[in-house]
Amino acid sequence: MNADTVDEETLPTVAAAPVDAGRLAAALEAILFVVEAPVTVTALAAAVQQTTDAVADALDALRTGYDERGAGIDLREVGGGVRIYTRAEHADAVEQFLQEGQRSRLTQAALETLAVIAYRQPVTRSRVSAIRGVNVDGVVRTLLARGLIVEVGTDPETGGGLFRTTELFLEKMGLNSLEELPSLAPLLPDIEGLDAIAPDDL
Amino acid sequence: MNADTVDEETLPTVAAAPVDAGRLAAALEAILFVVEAPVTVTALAAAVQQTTDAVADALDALRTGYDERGAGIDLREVGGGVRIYTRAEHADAVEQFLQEGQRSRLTQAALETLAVIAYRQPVTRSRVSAIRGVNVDGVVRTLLARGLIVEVGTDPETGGGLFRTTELFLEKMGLNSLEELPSLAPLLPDIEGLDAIAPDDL
Amino acid sequence: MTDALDAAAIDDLMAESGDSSTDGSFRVRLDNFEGPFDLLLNLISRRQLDVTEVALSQVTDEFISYLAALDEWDLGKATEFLVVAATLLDLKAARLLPAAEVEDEEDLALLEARDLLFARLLQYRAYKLAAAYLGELERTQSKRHGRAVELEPRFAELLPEVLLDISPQQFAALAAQAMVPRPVPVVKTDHLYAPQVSLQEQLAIVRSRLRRSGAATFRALAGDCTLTIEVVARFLGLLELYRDGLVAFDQAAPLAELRVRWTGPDADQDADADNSSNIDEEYA
Repeated sequence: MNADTVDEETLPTVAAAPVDAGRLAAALEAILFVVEAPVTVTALAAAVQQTTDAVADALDALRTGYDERGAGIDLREVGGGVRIYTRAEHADAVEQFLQEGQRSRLTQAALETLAVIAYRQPVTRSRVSAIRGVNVDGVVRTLLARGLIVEVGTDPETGGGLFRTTELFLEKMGLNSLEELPSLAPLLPDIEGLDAIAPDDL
Repeated sequence: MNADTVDEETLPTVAAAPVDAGRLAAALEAILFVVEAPVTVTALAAAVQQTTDAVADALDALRTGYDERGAGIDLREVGGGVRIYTRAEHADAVEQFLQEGQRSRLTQAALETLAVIAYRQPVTRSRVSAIRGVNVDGVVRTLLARGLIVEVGTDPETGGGLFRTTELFLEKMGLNSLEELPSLAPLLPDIEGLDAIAPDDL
Repeated sequence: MTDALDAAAIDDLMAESGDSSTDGSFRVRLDNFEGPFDLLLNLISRRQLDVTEVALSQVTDEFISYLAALDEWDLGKATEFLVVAATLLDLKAARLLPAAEVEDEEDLALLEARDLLFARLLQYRAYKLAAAYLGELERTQSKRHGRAVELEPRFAELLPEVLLDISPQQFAALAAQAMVPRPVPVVKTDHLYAPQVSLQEQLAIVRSRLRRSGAATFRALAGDCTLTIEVVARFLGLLELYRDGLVAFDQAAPLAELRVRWTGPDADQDADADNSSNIDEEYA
């Protein structure tokens, strides 16, 4: 540990000692300030040696505080964790300072393929291709390269690779979990029946 | 974010529309949240199209707010600009979090980027990005932070930084030298042709 | 955001997402379309009509004038269109057929197949709408920026030691995989042409039957097909023969029985069989 981080306070005791709520929120804010991805409440609780309940409460207080003072940042639950983001309304000002290079947006083809994978996961490439009516090899490669999907094992029947969406996908969509995706049911015909059809029936 | 502080008197005071002080502070907070280095008041004023005086006032309000609520972050003047940092008294929580972090294993994206750099070094970030088809800024930063790559000079043509793998990389891979990396030739169809690949097929 | 979207809201989204199907000529739509389903959906939604009301002849006219305006005859696009037109015709025929008159088992099977096609189309549309929703989410989220900044040095030193549990061989494989050129995306329809159905074979079947009998209805020519794709292949085969001037078509009225006459040489001049040897590739 470096010498410049000497603190006058005593370190938190191992057992979850009652801690000043404001101080806990501040410690969490400090951690959330340095992370590059959403962090689970569990990981935060371990770092500050408090219960997950206490951490969840402190995060609520932090979020409420941001909202009440109309801060430039807010706390969002995304991809199964929490992370601080700038508020969308300040995007123009913020983007002038970001040196992220060109932000490439997903194409229509990529979005549609991603949608099928998100709703049918785990799913094979050929299944996605059958639903979309076009070959999806190139698009799947791109989605893999961007870390939005991963291959998770193979289909026991066809031997084809099975694909899932990743946490990064959730984060990019601002979703906390796949359950937050709206139901397709009202839009779909009997989807189970469709599964039974082999692509060559067409 | 050009040069150092500019003499504030000489600035063309663009008749800035009167803006809600809270909203101005929020916009500045959003900007300061994402920047990599201290930002001058002048640059901030240009970004939000306000006078430097208004910006200075808003920054004061922001700093006072952080101090009063004992936030996990604070606003400091450093090197002619301002920047948000974690508050020193919460450094221990941040350290605890980082040390417990599950970050010890590289992600697939980081590994792939490392692989491309290892085989193409010295190579610019944009070249790696073109090969992988995605922005690699975050991943390169991680690899730098983990000491697996270093920046060695700049590309004479593009001016972009050139990256190499480090001794630590060799050590981690159990290799004595880069010559011991397995040849890609049997794995690739035609490695010469690869330079011609379009950055993204989408 | 977690509320289920109702179909109307999604339709709005889809309209906003700049779906080109709502305006413009054939050219516009063809430049954007991705495959048979896409084109079919666009054709139907553009007319905002039930399938039964789509004027197929009108669509065909539009398409032919589009093709005529092209500098070069584009076999790929023509093939796509034929598949779509055949599907559309199938759907339309199925919709027009009064349910009471379906007694023939063959008709019933055909009807089922067509309903499945329609269901597939609806499924395709559902995912397209879901994609529009995801696009909206992505747009919103991309305006929120997380902090992605190098750790302050004192913190960077504290990161746990990184683990590279990968062998040099695996590492090389990873590099190769990352560096292989990504294939240029192309519109493929091979999933529609079941690989076991060879256009050339189907063409040979109709050719030999027509040559033998001199004339036949299309229904008879396709009577023994078990898969829709075989019917499509035979139809394409007939078009191929027509192009070579070997057959002629007679049809009294739209949707009436289609009669095909052999107009080529009678004798066994099989030399021309070679001409079609690459036909599968052409259409694949």
